[in-house]
Amino acid sequence: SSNQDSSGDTVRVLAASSLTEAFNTLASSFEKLHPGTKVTVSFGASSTIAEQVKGGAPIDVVATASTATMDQIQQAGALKQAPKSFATNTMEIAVPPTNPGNVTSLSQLADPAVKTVICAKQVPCGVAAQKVFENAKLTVTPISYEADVKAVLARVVAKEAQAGIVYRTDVLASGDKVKGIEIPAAENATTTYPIATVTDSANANEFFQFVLSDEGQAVLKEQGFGSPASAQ
Amino acid sequence: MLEIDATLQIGAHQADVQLTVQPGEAVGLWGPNGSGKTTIMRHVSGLAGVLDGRIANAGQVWDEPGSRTFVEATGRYVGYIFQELRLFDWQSVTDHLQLVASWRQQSVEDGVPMDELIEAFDLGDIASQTIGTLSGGQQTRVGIARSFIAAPSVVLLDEPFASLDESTRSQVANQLQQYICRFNCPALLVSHDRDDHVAMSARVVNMTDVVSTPVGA
Amino acid sequence: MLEIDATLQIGAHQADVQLTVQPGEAVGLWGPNGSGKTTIMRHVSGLAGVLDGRIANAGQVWDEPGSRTFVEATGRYVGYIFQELRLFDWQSVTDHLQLVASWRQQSVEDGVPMDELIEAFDLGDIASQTIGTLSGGQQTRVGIARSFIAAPSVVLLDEPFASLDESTRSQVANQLQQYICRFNCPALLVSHDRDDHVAMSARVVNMTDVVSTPVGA
Amino acid sequence: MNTALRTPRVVTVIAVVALAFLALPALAVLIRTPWSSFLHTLSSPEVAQAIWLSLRTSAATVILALIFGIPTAVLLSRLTGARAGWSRALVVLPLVLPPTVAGVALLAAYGGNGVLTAPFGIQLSFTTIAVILAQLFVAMPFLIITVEGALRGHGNQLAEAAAVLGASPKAILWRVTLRQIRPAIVAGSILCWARALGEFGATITFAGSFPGISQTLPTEVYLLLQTQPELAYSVSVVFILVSLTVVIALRRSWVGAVRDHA
Amino acid sequence: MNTALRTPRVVTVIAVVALAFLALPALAVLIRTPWSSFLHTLSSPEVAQAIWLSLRTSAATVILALIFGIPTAVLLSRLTGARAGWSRALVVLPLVLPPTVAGVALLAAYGGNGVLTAPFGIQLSFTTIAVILAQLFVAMPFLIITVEGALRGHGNQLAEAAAVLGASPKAILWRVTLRQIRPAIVAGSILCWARALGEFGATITFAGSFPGISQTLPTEVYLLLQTQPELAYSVSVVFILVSLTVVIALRRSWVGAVRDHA
Ligand SMILES: Nc1ncnc2c1ncn2[C@@H]1O[C@H](COP(=O)(O)OP(=O)(O)OP(=O)(O)O)[C@@H](O)[C@H]1O
Ligand SMILES: Nc1ncnc2c1ncn2[C@@H]1O[C@H](COP(=O)(O)OP(=O)(O)OP(=O)(O)O)[C@@H](O)[C@H]1O
Ligand SMILES: [Mg+2]
Ligand SMILES: [Mg+2]
Repeated sequence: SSNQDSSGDTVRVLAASSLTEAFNTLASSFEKLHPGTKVTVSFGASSTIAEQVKGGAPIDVVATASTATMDQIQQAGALKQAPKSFATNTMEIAVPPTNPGNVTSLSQLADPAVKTVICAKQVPCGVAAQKVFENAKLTVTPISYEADVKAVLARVVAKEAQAGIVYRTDVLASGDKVKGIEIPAAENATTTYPIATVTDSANANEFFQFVLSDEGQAVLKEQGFGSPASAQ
Repeated sequence: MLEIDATLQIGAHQADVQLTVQPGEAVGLWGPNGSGKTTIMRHVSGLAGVLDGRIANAGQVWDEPGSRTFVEATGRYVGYIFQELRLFDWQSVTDHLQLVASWRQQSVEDGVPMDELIEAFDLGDIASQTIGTLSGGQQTRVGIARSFIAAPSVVLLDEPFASLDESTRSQVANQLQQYICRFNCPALLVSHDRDDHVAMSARVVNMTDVVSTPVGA
Repeated sequence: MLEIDATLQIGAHQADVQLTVQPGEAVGLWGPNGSGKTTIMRHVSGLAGVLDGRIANAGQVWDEPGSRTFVEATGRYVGYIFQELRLFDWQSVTDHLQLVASWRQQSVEDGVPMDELIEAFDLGDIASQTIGTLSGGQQTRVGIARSFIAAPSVVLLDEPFASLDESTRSQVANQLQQYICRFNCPALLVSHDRDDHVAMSARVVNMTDVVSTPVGA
Repeated sequence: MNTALRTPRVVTVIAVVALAFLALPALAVLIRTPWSSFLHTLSSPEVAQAIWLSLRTSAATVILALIFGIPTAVLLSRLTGARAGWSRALVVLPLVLPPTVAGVALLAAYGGNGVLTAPFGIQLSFTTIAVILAQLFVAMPFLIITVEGALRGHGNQLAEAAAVLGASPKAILWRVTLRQIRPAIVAGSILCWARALGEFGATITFAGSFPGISQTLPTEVYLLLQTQPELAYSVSVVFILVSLTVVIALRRSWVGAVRDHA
Repeated sequence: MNTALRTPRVVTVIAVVALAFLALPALAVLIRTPWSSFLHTLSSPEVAQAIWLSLRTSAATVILALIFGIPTAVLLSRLTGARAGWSRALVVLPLVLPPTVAGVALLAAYGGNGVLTAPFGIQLSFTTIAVILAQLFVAMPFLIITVEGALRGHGNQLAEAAAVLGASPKAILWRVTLRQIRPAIVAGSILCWARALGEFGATITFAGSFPGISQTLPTEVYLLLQTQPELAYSVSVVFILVSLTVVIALRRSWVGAVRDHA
């Protein structure tokens, strides 16, 4: 890989778009702690991020929403050290505030009369949704497999769907536009967010450490993410 | 009878035009370049509308702003040979004639049969050639022929002999005279060659006698 | 001296063409429609290439496949008045003349001064009008005028009088004769009116004498 | 031989640079795609299904775009003044909408709770019709603008002649006006078709993605990129080859259109 | 009055339906966007920055597309036979690539490890130049195809006349050939510009989404959709309004081009 060390006072971060709010907050906190250092974050789908790093983008730190995409990056030999998990997320059922499908539990989603949307099996939220159904021993036929979790959420907000499987953080972030229905822990699935450095720059490493630090973890918790320790 | 008694826009000016042509009669318009000969033909054919007054033919009013009458070009059945021909370059001669025939379907029976036209204007050899590749004189003959596929109510000839060779010229003049007689329709002829007017037995009128400055202009 | 001794493609056929025109001389081409008059002019102007033989002017070979010589149209300085004029409809008359002058920059000095052209072809009144809105005869005059902005090496006149009114016609014929004399260049004239050839004092040749079927064809 | 048609050297040089710029990225992908993944792609029924859906929907889009877009272009080309400005702005609108927003906009108008559809209880989203509508929304403007530009580039001398010869307004339009701009209609159709074929954001937002119903090839590729990027590349390459086959097959009619015209 | 220019009733009806279909979704978004969020949008420096970046990069793209695309169109319009087929296929290629794959392809060719850039140690990705290249890659073909279609629709009578009058090949091209198709060049530029302005997939992949550097408006909208969908809509509406202003401001030159031509 031809990734050069970026200039001393800037940390360039690539992060999954579901981390937008969390990483914007993390960036400004880090800048306050390290005056003179600037953190710029470019967001995108995890798969886009993987392509960018493999394509030789001039980047210091990378954080994705799935271990699968991070593995791709690692296999391409782009990482300076093994990635570390820094956050987790669990799934919830999102329904419109009026709950037109009268959904109260996961098992109802197996009823074809309940219009359900989930993510496609290729994206992390789809993998998680499938795992939830497996854990609950349910066969669910959704009306659409969306490309990302925000699309699932948008369907529910627009009342196009009566239920959707989304991340807990999404339900939290959308306020009163959707209602969350919890999935019992025994049936729930967890996704893990890994982070890694791409360059040897000191700043990159410091930002990496900062995300894993107590202060960084507090920011993530505020956004609804679980701590990495909770991953199986 | 074609009657023009109207105010037209000729270039930047308005002008009163008065002209009457009997059925079967050919009137030759004689006047310098830019005197409005083509402009008069555009008004008769329905491609332009008069400002005031009226144009009528065979008792039917074609254009009279006063009574809000305007018969569109399509409905006037005028046989107009344009100064710049305006053929469809991409078609073959027969395709073009057939297309025009399809547009005048209901009156094609009264027109000149296709075979007769091809014979009369010597189009046999070039019938399947693309119009865009024809020589100047060949194109002129196509332009004339297509105007008689249906029976014309009026014939407008804007320099129809321009590119025709000597023998074709007299032959076409003859043919045109015959058609005007056959369809018993009024004809207007523009040519800058006195011989052409003679060949067509046209009553020549001077543009200065036809066109006058409107009162109060 | 313009010398043509070549095999040309005329329509679907190949033909041998032999013709010599002296400097200052006008030769009138006389022949029926489709006999190849325009085709000969296209070859002289450099818009088409001969199949065999050669075309030369003033001792310079313009087209000779045998020696792989071909001077392109731009380099021949031919004054060509097209049968279909080919003006740039969107320009005003002066803009058009000025544009052509800019293309022939190096030889404009030897040409006719712009003012003289506008005077000679009576373009004063329409100098700022858009060419597309000019009458047929007005356009013809622009087409002629632009060919003399630079000194022509050969003048090609393909029915230059077609739409000109009677008085303009003789005036233009006079003017053209003067220019041919002034630039001492060979000229070819196509017209289907014998009077035009007389007016231009042209030596008329029959196309049948100029064009022959190639040996072995 | 003919100066009028000689291409200036600088034009050729610039054109070759531009062509290389456009071709290189696709070649780079091609080079980096392992052949094994090709075989995998070609044998995948899912991929075949997505390609087939894409070809069908984009063909439908082009046909609808021709039916609705050409009249629109004709109307636009004849409007003048403020009405022309506003109508053209309406047509350009879908072009500048980011694709996802276009999808959201389509939902707002024609979705389950759409302004137009909700009162009639019509449910279009999640259907193949929704895919076609999404493609039509983003791709038809390309046809309209191309055709309008060409229409404005021709005078109406021949249209006038046709009117005098007895042609109805419809016949004039069909046999003269549109005939004159045939190459531009072909060009506009190609742009429209290509845009429809590559459409992703609006389709997935409005029509969702269900295999065989709304999972078009770009959606399939996007999803494959998540887990098997190599496979995504090879699917793209297959897609490119299919598209090129169509373009080259269409070339005859295109060249035909030109020859007729010359 | 003039039959030749009369628009058949059925054409008008179809055109109005098509215009409504294209306009309604945007209107629906407009209706559903709360006014309060507008004020928020307009006062956000981030949004202003993204709009400004989008306008600058798309303008640069159109200029580059004109410089490189017109010669390419001229060359294509003069090629015949197999070479014409292949060159045109090269141009259509970027059109049918799904946007994300286009971004990956650009990375493969011009990225840090790119086929063309790596040997020279050039790093283009994640810069504003990368944004322009991505837009150029997806948008230039629209200009090329539109202009080529128009070029094929005109004969070369006037070009021949110009050659005889002493015009160089360059002058013929500039003063005659391109002058005749001016409306099509305007149309092609609008298509190219609109496509560039709405470009998202290739841009975010090749250039990333750094505020002020590569975060264009569609990227901004995408990211806002993740966090504040309402804001995303109002940003889109602002975006639409900015685009319309540009289109209507350009109308003069467009109409001018037409008037000159008539
Ligand atoms: N669209 C227009 N705008 C301005 N002037 C015009 C327009 N159309 C025609 N004219 C002018 O109107 C006048 C009459 O033109 P018209 O074509 O009727 O002349 P004409 O008698 O047919 O001449 P010619 O013998 O040269 O064919 C001319 O001076 C011409 O320049
Ligand atoms: N591109 C072409 N394809 C086929 N035939 C052609 C082509 N161009 C010209 N011809 C034919 O070549 C012949 C000579 O044409 P040319 O234009 O030289 O005739 P001309 O002597 O100028 O006739 P006119 O007096 O009618 O102008 C004609 O029969 C014409 O149909
Ligand atoms: Mg006239
Ligand atoms: Mg001729």
